[in-house]
Amino acid sequence: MTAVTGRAGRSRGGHRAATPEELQTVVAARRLGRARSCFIGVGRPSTAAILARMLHNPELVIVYESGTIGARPYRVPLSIGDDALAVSADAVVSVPEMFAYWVQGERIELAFLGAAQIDRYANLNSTVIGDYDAPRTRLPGAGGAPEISAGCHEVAIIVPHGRRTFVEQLDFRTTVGHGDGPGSRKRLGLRGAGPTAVYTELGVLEPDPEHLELTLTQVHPGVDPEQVRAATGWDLLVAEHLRETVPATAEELSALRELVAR
Amino acid sequence: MTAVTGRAGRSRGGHRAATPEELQTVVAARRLGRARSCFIGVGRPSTAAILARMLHNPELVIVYESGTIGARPYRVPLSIGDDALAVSADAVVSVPEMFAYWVQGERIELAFLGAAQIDRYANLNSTVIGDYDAPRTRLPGAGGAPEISAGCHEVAIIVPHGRRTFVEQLDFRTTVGHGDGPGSRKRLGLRGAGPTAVYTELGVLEPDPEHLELTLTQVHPGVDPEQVRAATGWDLLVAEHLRETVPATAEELSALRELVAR
Amino acid sequence: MAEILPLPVAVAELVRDGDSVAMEGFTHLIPFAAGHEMLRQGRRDLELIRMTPDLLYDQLIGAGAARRLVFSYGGNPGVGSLHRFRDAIEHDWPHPLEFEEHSHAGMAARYAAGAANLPFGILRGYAGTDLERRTAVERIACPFTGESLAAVPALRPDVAIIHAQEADHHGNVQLWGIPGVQKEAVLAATRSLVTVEQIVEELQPRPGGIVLPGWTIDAVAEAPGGSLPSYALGFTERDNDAYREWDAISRDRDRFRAWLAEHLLTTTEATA
Amino acid sequence: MAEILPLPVAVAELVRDGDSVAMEGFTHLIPFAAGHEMLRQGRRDLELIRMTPDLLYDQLIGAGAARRLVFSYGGNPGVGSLHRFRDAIEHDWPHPLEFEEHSHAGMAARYAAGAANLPFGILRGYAGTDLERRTAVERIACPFTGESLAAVPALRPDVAIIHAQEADHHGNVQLWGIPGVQKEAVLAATRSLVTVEQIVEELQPRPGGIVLPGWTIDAVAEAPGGSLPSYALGFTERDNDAYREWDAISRDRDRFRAWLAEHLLTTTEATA
Repeated sequence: MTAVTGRAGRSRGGHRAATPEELQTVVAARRLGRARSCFIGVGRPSTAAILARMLHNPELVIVYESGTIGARPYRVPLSIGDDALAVSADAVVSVPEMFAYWVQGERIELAFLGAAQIDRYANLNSTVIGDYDAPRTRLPGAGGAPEISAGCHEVAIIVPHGRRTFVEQLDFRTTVGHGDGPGSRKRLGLRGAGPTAVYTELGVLEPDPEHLELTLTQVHPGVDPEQVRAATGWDLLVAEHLRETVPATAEELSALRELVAR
Repeated sequence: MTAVTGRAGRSRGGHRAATPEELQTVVAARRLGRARSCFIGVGRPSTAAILARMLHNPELVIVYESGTIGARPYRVPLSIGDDALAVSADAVVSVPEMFAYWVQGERIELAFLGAAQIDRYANLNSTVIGDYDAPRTRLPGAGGAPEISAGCHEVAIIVPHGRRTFVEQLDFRTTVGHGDGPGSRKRLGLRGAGPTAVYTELGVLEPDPEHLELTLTQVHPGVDPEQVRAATGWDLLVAEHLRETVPATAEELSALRELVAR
Repeated sequence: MAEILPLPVAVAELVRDGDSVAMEGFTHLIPFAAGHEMLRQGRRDLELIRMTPDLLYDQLIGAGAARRLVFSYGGNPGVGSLHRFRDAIEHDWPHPLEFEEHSHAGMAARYAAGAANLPFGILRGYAGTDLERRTAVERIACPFTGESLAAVPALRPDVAIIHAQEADHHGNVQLWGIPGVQKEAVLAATRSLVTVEQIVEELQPRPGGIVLPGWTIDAVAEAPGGSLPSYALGFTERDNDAYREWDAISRDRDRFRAWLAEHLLTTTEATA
Repeated sequence: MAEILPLPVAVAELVRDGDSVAMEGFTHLIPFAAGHEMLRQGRRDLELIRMTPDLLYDQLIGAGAARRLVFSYGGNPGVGSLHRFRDAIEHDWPHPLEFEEHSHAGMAARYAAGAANLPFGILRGYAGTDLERRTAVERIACPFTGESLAAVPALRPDVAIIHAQEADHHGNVQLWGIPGVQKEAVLAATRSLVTVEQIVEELQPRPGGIVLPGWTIDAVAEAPGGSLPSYALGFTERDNDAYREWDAISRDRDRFRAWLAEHLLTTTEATA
């Protein structure tokens, strides 16, 4: 269980085994191995995207909402507007153009989003914890998320797995995932397919193909599905044929660690 | 009368006197002497604007609908997209931006427009002579004129003076000048002041301050107001205090001729 | 990723009879070579979309390639009429031509709406003109102020064709100088073809440069001088004489026919 | 024509108590120097508009300069919370703060509508979110397809303030690198101030350069390093440590007060 509790063990190769967070990033990077373009914010999505370009998909087009299209960051940027992004990009556009022609224009395949809360239909809250008018914690707000979720072909979500994040009821619906279930996106005029995967430190959740409720479809090595259910604020469904994550390879891990250390 | 019939005489300075068309351009250029910025098409307006920069107003900002802002053409361009315009401009913008941010944005003081027909309220036709569905002469169409007339602070018109042009009834209203008279522009939501002067080879017409009907306020030297009325397809009003155009100076004429010869 | 193709192959693959085709370039960078290739391949029944039809569409209309024309200014800039355009509208020659006309501002808003994947664009425009009764425009009220504005339907052509200065081997395209509405046309269209003056190893960012990533384009074809008699800033100069000469050629059906026959022969040989 | 003024004079002339002020710069070119000058001059009762409030508005909010905030993302990028922003919204400190929040796409459409002199902008957005009930957005139907879209009111700030790399003596301004929404902010505003890294004899056109002619701007002020701790491409580097350190400074009211006192003292001396 060392590999998923965050304490570093030693693998046979002699390097420390992947922490759960590292594995989360590695699994997200694998998903990006088969994307043509991805829209990402800072933090773990950015790390995953750069890792994917290093390992799996050197042609991956990374788009940041700051306006850089086809950026080739060498290190993980602290902000989405770091100068390395502008200098290395194929094209740099204004923010109005980014959202009108590129996001709303449905040109970007996959978006990575994070959030403070997520519900069973992969709707997201990044606005407020508690009451909107008398908040317990005021969060940063929507940013680009609502329209990114509406306009990109698919959405992947990276969040920490815990009951504070995976909630029965969002305090605020900032971004629509699958709304109230089947038919919701269409009724609302949202064009992309919406969230297709949620990557956590414990495994991967995917919307059920029929009723769209998030279902645990994959666990990381050593993770018990009951442990995931306990970390989820609703009665989480578990897929009949639960997959186990292929452990991070030595190549993946050393690339990730090298990247983070840059 | 030589000076206004187009046949070249000799002035005291020894050079040929201004032709009526030259005087029309010179008078328009004088108007541009007190403008900050002007929006112009090709042909005589372009000549007038370049002349104004040479003679009266080196700071005049010339804007072409091709997207060049602050162009400094050295010669009269055949087309509004000639390379000299792009290379010498302060800024070059896309056509959507030109019309959205600059014309509709009401940033340009004076627009110069031409037309095939003009009526007593300075409405313009550049679309069709005859019936729209069975045209006698199909003209080029609207181009930028309708919105230029709506968005620039003022409009000046340069047209040849004759009954084919100055008509009782337009065959097609491409561009609104003063519509049906007082209150029209406001009702239609047109923001600028609309046409404030019409420059011809015979003189200058201006809308009456009260009823807005075009009124002959200025004649070129040697032109009889009755001659202007005869060249106008409606019962043209003549101002009580009719001004006479100050003849083209030697400096104006030589500058114009030098410019045209470039 | 854009495929780099010979121009005849690119036109054959991307442009089909009956398509709506937007060929843009505002005075600068007009894609003549691609249009002439369409002529040579005998495309028919096209909906031709272009703000300023210019000589290029005059030629296509005269040759009978167009079923319908969508435009905002049908003149020979600085010269006068487009005679083939006039002959088609005034005398149904070589056959009747449907058309829809807008103002420049309206066409620009329509392309921008198409590029932005919106069904319509809004502008202060058309109010009080006869154009309003003759074209696709509706009034729309601002939900905040009540002001009445014009709404125009988005343009979503089947194919957009533009000319640019250069592309790299991945089909990334850069154009500079007067940018016109080309970016919007490409992003609004279902398919797109870019002809370029040259293919280079690597694009060097330029002042005023607009880059279209290769993955937004279907095909790139090398066509040096491909915008003549218009021009490509830094590569070719506008052939003003050709614009003036077109007036005489196009005024007369027989002279036009002769031009067409000779021109098609020449270009067919050149590309054979 | 823009007047070239010392920054304190420009701020004194252009920014008044009670104004709506848009200070833009998307991560890049954030006009810190101008904002700090507003702090120093003690502006009050402002409506602060900005997509990403960032440290700059956290400081102004903490100092009590803001009556109202209009924004779309109130975080410290890559670090976490904006604590003064949170303290104002969560605990009314130093006084209650009205606010109106949008999505980035909505704010961008609002600025673009303002620059285009339209009363509203349209986008595919907000549908199904709780934001829709909490902010200025209406549904509008496409008059051609019937599709339902979001309409957002144009932003027309009293003053826009941006930072750019350079200006010439006529006040023509050029910025390059990530352009954000600065052009729109300036064109949407009634008055505008641009601080620049340097004033040069003549602007040299740059790849990615955006030029704002001097006659679209009211004042230009030289402020080298004026966007630090954000950055000006080609002149300064982003001070990531300052962003991280702000987290600790701003977390605590007393530490913030101390920062403010020290900072105002320093800048007052520096500009005296």
